[in-house]
Amino acid sequence: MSTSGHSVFRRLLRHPSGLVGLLIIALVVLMSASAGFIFPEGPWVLGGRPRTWPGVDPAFPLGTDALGRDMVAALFYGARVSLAVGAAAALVSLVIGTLVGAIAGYYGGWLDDVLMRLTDAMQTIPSFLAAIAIVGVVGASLSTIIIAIAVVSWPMIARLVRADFLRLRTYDFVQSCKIIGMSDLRIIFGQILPNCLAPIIVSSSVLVATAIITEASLAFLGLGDPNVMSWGTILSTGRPELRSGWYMTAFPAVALVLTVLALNLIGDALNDVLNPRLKERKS
Amino acid sequence: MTTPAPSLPEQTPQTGPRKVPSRAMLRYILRRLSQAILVMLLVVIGSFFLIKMAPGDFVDTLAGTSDLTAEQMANLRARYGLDQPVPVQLMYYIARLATLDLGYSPFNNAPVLDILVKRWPVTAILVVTSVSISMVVGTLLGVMAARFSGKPVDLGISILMLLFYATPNFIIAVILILIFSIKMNVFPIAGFATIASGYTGWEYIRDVAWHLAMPVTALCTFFIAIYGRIGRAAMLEVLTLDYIRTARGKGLTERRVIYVHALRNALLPLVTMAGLQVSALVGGAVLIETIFGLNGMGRTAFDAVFQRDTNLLLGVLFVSSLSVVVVNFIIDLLYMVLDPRVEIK
Amino acid sequence: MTTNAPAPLLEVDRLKVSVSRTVPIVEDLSFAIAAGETVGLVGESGCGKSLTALAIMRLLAGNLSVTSGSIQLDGEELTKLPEERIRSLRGDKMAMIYQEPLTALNPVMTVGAQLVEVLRTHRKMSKREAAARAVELLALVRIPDPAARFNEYPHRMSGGMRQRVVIAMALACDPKLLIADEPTTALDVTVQAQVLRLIKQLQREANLGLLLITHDLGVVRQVADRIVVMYAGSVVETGTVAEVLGSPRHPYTVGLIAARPSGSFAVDAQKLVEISGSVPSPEARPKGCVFAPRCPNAQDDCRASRPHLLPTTGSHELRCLHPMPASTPLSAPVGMPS
Amino acid sequence: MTQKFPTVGRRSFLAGLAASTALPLIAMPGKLWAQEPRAGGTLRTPAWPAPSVLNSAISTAGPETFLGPKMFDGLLAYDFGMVAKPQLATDWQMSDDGLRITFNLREGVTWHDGEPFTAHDVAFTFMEVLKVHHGRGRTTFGDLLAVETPDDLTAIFVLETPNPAMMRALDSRESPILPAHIYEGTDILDNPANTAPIGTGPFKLAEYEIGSYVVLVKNPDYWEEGYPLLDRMVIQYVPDSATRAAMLESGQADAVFLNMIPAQDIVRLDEQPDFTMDTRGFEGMPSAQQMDFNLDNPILANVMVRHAIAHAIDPEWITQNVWYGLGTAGKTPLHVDQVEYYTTEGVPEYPYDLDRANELLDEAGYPRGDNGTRFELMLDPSPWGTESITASAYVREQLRQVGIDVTVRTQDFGVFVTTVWTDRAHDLVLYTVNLGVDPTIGTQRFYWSESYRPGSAFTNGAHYMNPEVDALLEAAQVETDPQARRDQYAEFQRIVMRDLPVMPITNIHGANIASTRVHDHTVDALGVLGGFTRLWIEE
Repeated sequence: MSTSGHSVFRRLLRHPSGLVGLLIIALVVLMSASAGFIFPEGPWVLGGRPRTWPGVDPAFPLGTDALGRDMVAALFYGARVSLAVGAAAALVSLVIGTLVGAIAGYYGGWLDDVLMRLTDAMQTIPSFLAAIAIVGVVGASLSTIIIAIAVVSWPMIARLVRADFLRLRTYDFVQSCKIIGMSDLRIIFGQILPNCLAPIIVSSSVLVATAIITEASLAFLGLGDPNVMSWGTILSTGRPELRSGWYMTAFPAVALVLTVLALNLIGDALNDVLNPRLKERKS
Repeated sequence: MTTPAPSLPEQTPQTGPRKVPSRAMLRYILRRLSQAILVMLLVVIGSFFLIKMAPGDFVDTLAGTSDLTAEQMANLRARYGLDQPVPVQLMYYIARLATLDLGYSPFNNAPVLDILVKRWPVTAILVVTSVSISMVVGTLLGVMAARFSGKPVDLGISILMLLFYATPNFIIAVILILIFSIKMNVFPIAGFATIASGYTGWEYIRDVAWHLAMPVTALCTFFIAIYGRIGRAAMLEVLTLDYIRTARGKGLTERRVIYVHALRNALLPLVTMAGLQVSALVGGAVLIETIFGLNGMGRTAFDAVFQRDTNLLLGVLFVSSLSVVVVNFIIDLLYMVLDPRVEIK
Repeated sequence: MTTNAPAPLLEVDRLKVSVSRTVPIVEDLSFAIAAGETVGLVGESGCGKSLTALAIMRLLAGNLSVTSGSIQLDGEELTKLPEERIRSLRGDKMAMIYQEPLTALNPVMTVGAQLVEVLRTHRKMSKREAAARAVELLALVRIPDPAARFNEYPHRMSGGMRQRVVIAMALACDPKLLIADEPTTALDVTVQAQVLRLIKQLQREANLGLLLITHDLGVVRQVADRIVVMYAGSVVETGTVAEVLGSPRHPYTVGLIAARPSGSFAVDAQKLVEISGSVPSPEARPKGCVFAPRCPNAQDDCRASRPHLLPTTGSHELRCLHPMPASTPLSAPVGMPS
Repeated sequence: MTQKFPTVGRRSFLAGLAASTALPLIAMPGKLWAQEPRAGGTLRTPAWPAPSVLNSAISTAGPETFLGPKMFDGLLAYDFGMVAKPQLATDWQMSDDGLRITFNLREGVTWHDGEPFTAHDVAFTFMEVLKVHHGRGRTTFGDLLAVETPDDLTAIFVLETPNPAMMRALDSRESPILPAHIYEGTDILDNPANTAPIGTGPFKLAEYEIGSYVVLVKNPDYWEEGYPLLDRMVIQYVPDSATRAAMLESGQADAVFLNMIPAQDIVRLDEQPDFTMDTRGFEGMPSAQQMDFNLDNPILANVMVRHAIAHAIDPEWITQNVWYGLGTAGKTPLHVDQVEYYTTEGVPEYPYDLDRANELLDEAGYPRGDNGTRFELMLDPSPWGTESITASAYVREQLRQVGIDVTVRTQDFGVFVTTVWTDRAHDLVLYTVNLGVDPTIGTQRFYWSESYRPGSAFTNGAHYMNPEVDALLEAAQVETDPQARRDQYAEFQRIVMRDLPVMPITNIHGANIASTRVHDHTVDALGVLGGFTRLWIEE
C-alpha cells in the first residue's frame, strides 16, 4: 500500500462510519486505560450492598452486581480484558494465518496442498466448538482463551493471504527479485507481503470483533477466566439475575454490542478507504 | 461512457452446446471425495489428540460421580482400550471408522451412531432452516437497501444489519425468551417438539416450527446481517453492470430487472458464503441448543468434551464435518447451476 | 429539422442533461431523425454522445438527468412520460444496441431466455410462440444454427455473435427507432464490417430511424444519411453527410477529419488528442465557445459568448463565429498547433 | 466397544441439592390444602443432567436417583425425621443382637411385566446387585452376609455386625428392588432393562429419548389402591438453568425440583402468588459447601494460617449472597440437618475478623511483602453449579485483604477431580458435597486417615491425619448406643473444628419450587426422590 498510515487514518476520520467507530473505540480504550487510575483497588472489591440498583446509591451510579461489586469498575476493567483478548487473539491469528497463507501461496505445490487441507480441516470443524474443546481441555485462563480463539480464526486470514500471494508471485517485480538472488524470506516479507496488507488490515478489525464475541460466548457457557473481569464474565454472572436486576446483564451487553459495532464500522470504513473496489465479494 | 469490468472473469468463447460430460463429473466427484476424506481424517486426528491432551479420561470423570475402586477403574480402562498408548488408540479408532463403526458412548449407554441418528436431525433442521431464512431475508434486505441506496430505507436496513451483526446470538436468545415466552407466552422455550404429544403430519410440523421459532431467530440474526451486507454490496455492484442497462433498455419492469436479472448474479457471492457459514452455524448452535434445551450436535459435543466421551465427541465432529463437506459439495453444484460460466474441467 | 419527411420520427430539441441537476453535460442539443433515415452522431469520447442516447431511452442512471429541452418520439414527449409508459416504449418502439457486446448480455441467462423475455414483455405471446420468434430473430441476424444457439449462454459465444444477439433483441419488437451506440467498436475489424452491414441492411428492410453513435467518420460516411457533430455537450455542426464531410466548416470537424488515418475516415482518438489538447470537463467549460481554447481560429468574440447553431447552406448548420472557408478541401492540412 | 457401563452420572445434580428436615419453617400456605386431591393430569418438570441408565440400583448419580423411585419400590420408606414405614415390606423385626432382620413382604405385588414379586427378588437385589454394583452399597451392605427366603413373602437379612446405618438405606432411592427374573443370570450392568426398567413402582416407562426426555405413565396395577394420582410425568432435560427457570415462570413447566434453577429465581418466584417453595424432604441428602486445605502445602500445614483464613471469610455472607439465604452458615463438619449428631457446643468458632486474621498471619511468620502480599495460593472451585465459582470470587477478594494472593482456577469436571484428588496439585478447594444421611456414609470420608486415597475423588483431600479422630470415627461406625454415638460425633466436631483441615462454608437447604397447582410432591423424608404417588395437580 502506497498510502501511508497517517493518511489512511485521516481518511478514516472523514468517513462517517469510520469516525463513529473510532470515537466509540477511543472511548473504550480510554475506559480500559483509566480503569487502574479511577479504580485502583480493582473491580473485585465487594464495596457495596449486593444488587443495588443504578441511581440508588450515588457511590455506585450504575449499581452493584450480585456480590456488591461496582458495575462501573467492572465495566471499565471489562473493557480492558475484552479489548486485550480481542487484540491479542487477532494478532496471534494474523501471524499464524499470514505465515501459513504466505508459505502456501508462495511455494505452492505439495506444501500448498498440505497447508490448504489443514486450513480446510480447521474450517470444517465448527470453530466455536473447537474453541470450547480447547478451553475446556486446557483450562479457562486468559491465555488459553486467547490461543483458542486465535487457533480457530487463522484459516480465514490464511486463505486471504494465500490468494494474494498466488496472484502476486507471478508479477514481474517478484520475478526480478528472484533473478537478482534475493532470499525467499526477503521476497515474502519484504516484497510481497507489503502489497497484500490492505485486505489483512480490513479483516483484522473483524477478527478483533469476532474474538470479543467469542470470549463473551465462552464466558456465557461458564468458560471464562474467573480471575479477570471481562464483559463476558459480567454478563454470565449477571444473567441469573436477569429477572430481578436486568441492568446487570444490560450494561455489559450494550458495551459489548457497541464495541463490536464500532469495530465493524471501522472495518467497513477501512474497506472503503483501502479498497475502492468492493471487497466483500471475495468471501 | 466507459464500461465497467465484467463481474466475473470472461472465459474464452467456446462453441458447441454445453453439456456436462459424465466422465468429467465423475472425476470431479472423486477428486472432491478424496479431498474430503483427507480433510476429515485431519479433523479426526486433530480432535483425537486434543481430547487426549486433556488430563483425565472418562473413567476419571466416572469415578467422580460414583465410588469406583482402583481395580474397577483399571478394568474399565482395559475394556475401552484406554490403557493403550494414544497412537494405538487412534489407529483402532480410525480402523473402526473405516467400517463406519463410531463406537460406544459410555456416558449415554448407547452406540454413538444411535445417539447421533437422533441428534443430527435437530441440528440439521435448525441449521438448514436458519441458513435458508437468513439467505432469503438477508438477501431481500440487501436488495432493498441496494435498490434504495442512499435513501432512508437503506440507512435503516444498514443500521439494523449492523446491530444484528454486532449482537451475539445468546443475547438475542435471552431477549427473545424474555419477550416471547415469559412476557407474552407465545413460544415454547425448550425442546424440539412437545414431548409425547402424539402429533403427526402437519400438526407435528407445526409443533416443531413453533418450538424452533425462537432458536432459529436467534441463530439467524447474525447471518441475516452477513447475507444482507454482502447482498447489498453485490447488488450495488451488479446494478451498475451493462446487462442491467440492457435489461432496462428492453422495457422490463424494475421488479423484473432487480429480481430476475440482478439478483441471480448477486446471489453468486452469497451462495459461496453460505458454504463457508455452515460450520460457523453449527458452532453457534452450541449456545442456542444450550439455551433452548435442544438436544443437537452442538450441545452433544459440548457435553462430550466435559465427559471425556472421546467416541461421542469424535462422532459428532466426524458427522458434522461430513455434513459440512456434503453441503459444500451441494453448494458447488448449485453454484454451477446458478452460474453457467463455471464448468467442470 | 429540415428533412423532406412531413414529421420526424424523433425530434430532440434544445436538450440539456446535467449532473446533479446543476452541471450541464449536454447542452442545447437539437436534431431530428425521420423514419428510414440514419443519423450519425459523432464526436470524441466524453462529448456526451452516449448520454444523449441514454437520455432518449430514459436510461440515465445515478445523478444524471434531463434538466430541460424535449425529446419527442412520434410526437410523444418522452421526458415527461410516466415510467410505466416509457417502459412500454423501450424495447418496443425504440431499442438500443450497446457498445460492449461482451457485457451487454446477462451471463446467467440463455440468449433464448433474454430474447423471449423482450418479446413477452411487449407482445402477447405464448412461451412457445416467443421461442419460435426468437429463433427466427437469431436467424435474421445471421447466427448459424439458431435453434441450438437459443439455449446457449452468452459466455460461449464470440463478441460478434453476442452483438448479433443484442441486435436481434433490439429488433425483436420491430422498433421504429434504433439507437446504436458504437456497435462495432469492441469487435474485430473483420467482424466490424459484417455487423455494420447487417445493421444497415436490417434498417433498410424495416425502414427504421437509426441513430448511429460513433467516433468513426468512415462508418458514418458508409452508413449515415445525415451527420451531427458534437463537441463538449453540444452540436457544433450538422448536415447531410455530403455537406458536412464534403465541406466541413467548423474547425473541430475539420480537425476530426484531419486526424483520421489516411485512407480511412476512422478517427484515431489518440492522434486527435495529440493535435488538439482535450475536451474540457463539464465543470470547466468556458463561458464562450466551448471549442475556443483549442481552436486555431479563436478570437476574442469567441471567448465572450457562446455562438448559436445557425443554418448556412442547405441543411447544413454550424455553431461558429469564425468558420473555415466553405471550400476547404477534405484532405487539406489544417493549421492546428501540434 | 459394545460393552456398557453402569454407574454413570454427573455430580452437578446432587451437588446442588440441599437438605433441611429440621426446617419446616417455610410453612405451606393454607391454600395448598384447601382442595381435595384429584386423579389425572401430567406433571412437566425440567431437569439436568440427563440420566445414563434408568436404574438407581446400579448408578448413584442424581438423575437416576430421581427417576428410580418412580419406577421401583424399596423395602421401606421414611417419614419426616427418617422414621421407617412400610413399602414393599409390611413389617419387620430385628433380633436382639441386631444381626437378623426379618421382613414380611407385601402380598399381591406384581412387576410391570405382570410377574409376581417375591422374596427371591429381594435376596437377589441385595446380594447380587446392591452389594456388588451400587456405589455406596458396597459399604452399606458390606456386613450383610445373606438374605434368607423361607417363603415367598419373607426375607431375613443376616448381618455380620450390627449396622445402624443400613436401616436408613432401605428406601426406593437408595436400595430399589429389581426383578430377579429379568436380571438373574445376565450381565447386570449390560442388561437392556437398565434403560427399559421393569419395577414394581407407581409409574412405568413410556418413552425414553437419550439425553432429551423421559416420559413415565401411571402403573394401573400399582399395589397401593387408588395411587398414583398422576396419569403422566414428563421429565425434560434442559441444560441451562435460566431456561429451566423461564419454563417454570412461563407455565411451560409445573415444577422444578432439587434446586435445579438458580437460587435467586427460587426465592423470587416463591414471593409470587403462583409458586410455592418447599424445603422439606432433603434429610436424606444433606449437602454442604466446604473448603479443603491441602495440608501437604507447608503454608497451609500451619494451623494458624488456616485459622487466619477462617477469620477472613464470612460463611454467613456467602450463605446470604451466594446461596440467597437457602442455607445455614457452616459451623461444624456435620450438616445442621444431621440433627441427631450436629452440635456447636464447645466447637471452636472463627468469627469474621480481618484484623485477627492479619495478626495470625503475622504470628505465623508470613509478613506482608513489598507489594502487600504474604504468599500465593491456588483456589479450585468445583465446576458444577455456579455457587462455588461465585463464592471463590468472594474468597479471593477477602484473602487479598489479608495479603494472600489467590488465583482461581476453573477446570472441567474431569480435570478438577484429577487435579485435586489424583495429582493433589491444589491448595484450596471449594466445592459442594453430600454429607450423607449418616455421618458414616457421607462425612467420614473427608477426615478419616484411611480415606486418604489419591486417585479416588471426594476422599480425604486435605490429607488430614489425626489418630484421635480416626478412633472416634471408627468407634461411631459400629456403635449401637445412640447416646454414645452422639458423644463420639460431638467430640469429632470439636477436634476437627480446632484442627480445621476443612472449612465449612454453607449447609445448603435444598428447595423445590412448584406452581401452586402442584400438590404433595413432598410427603415424607424422601421428598421428591420418592415415588410421587400422592402428587396431584389442579385442573
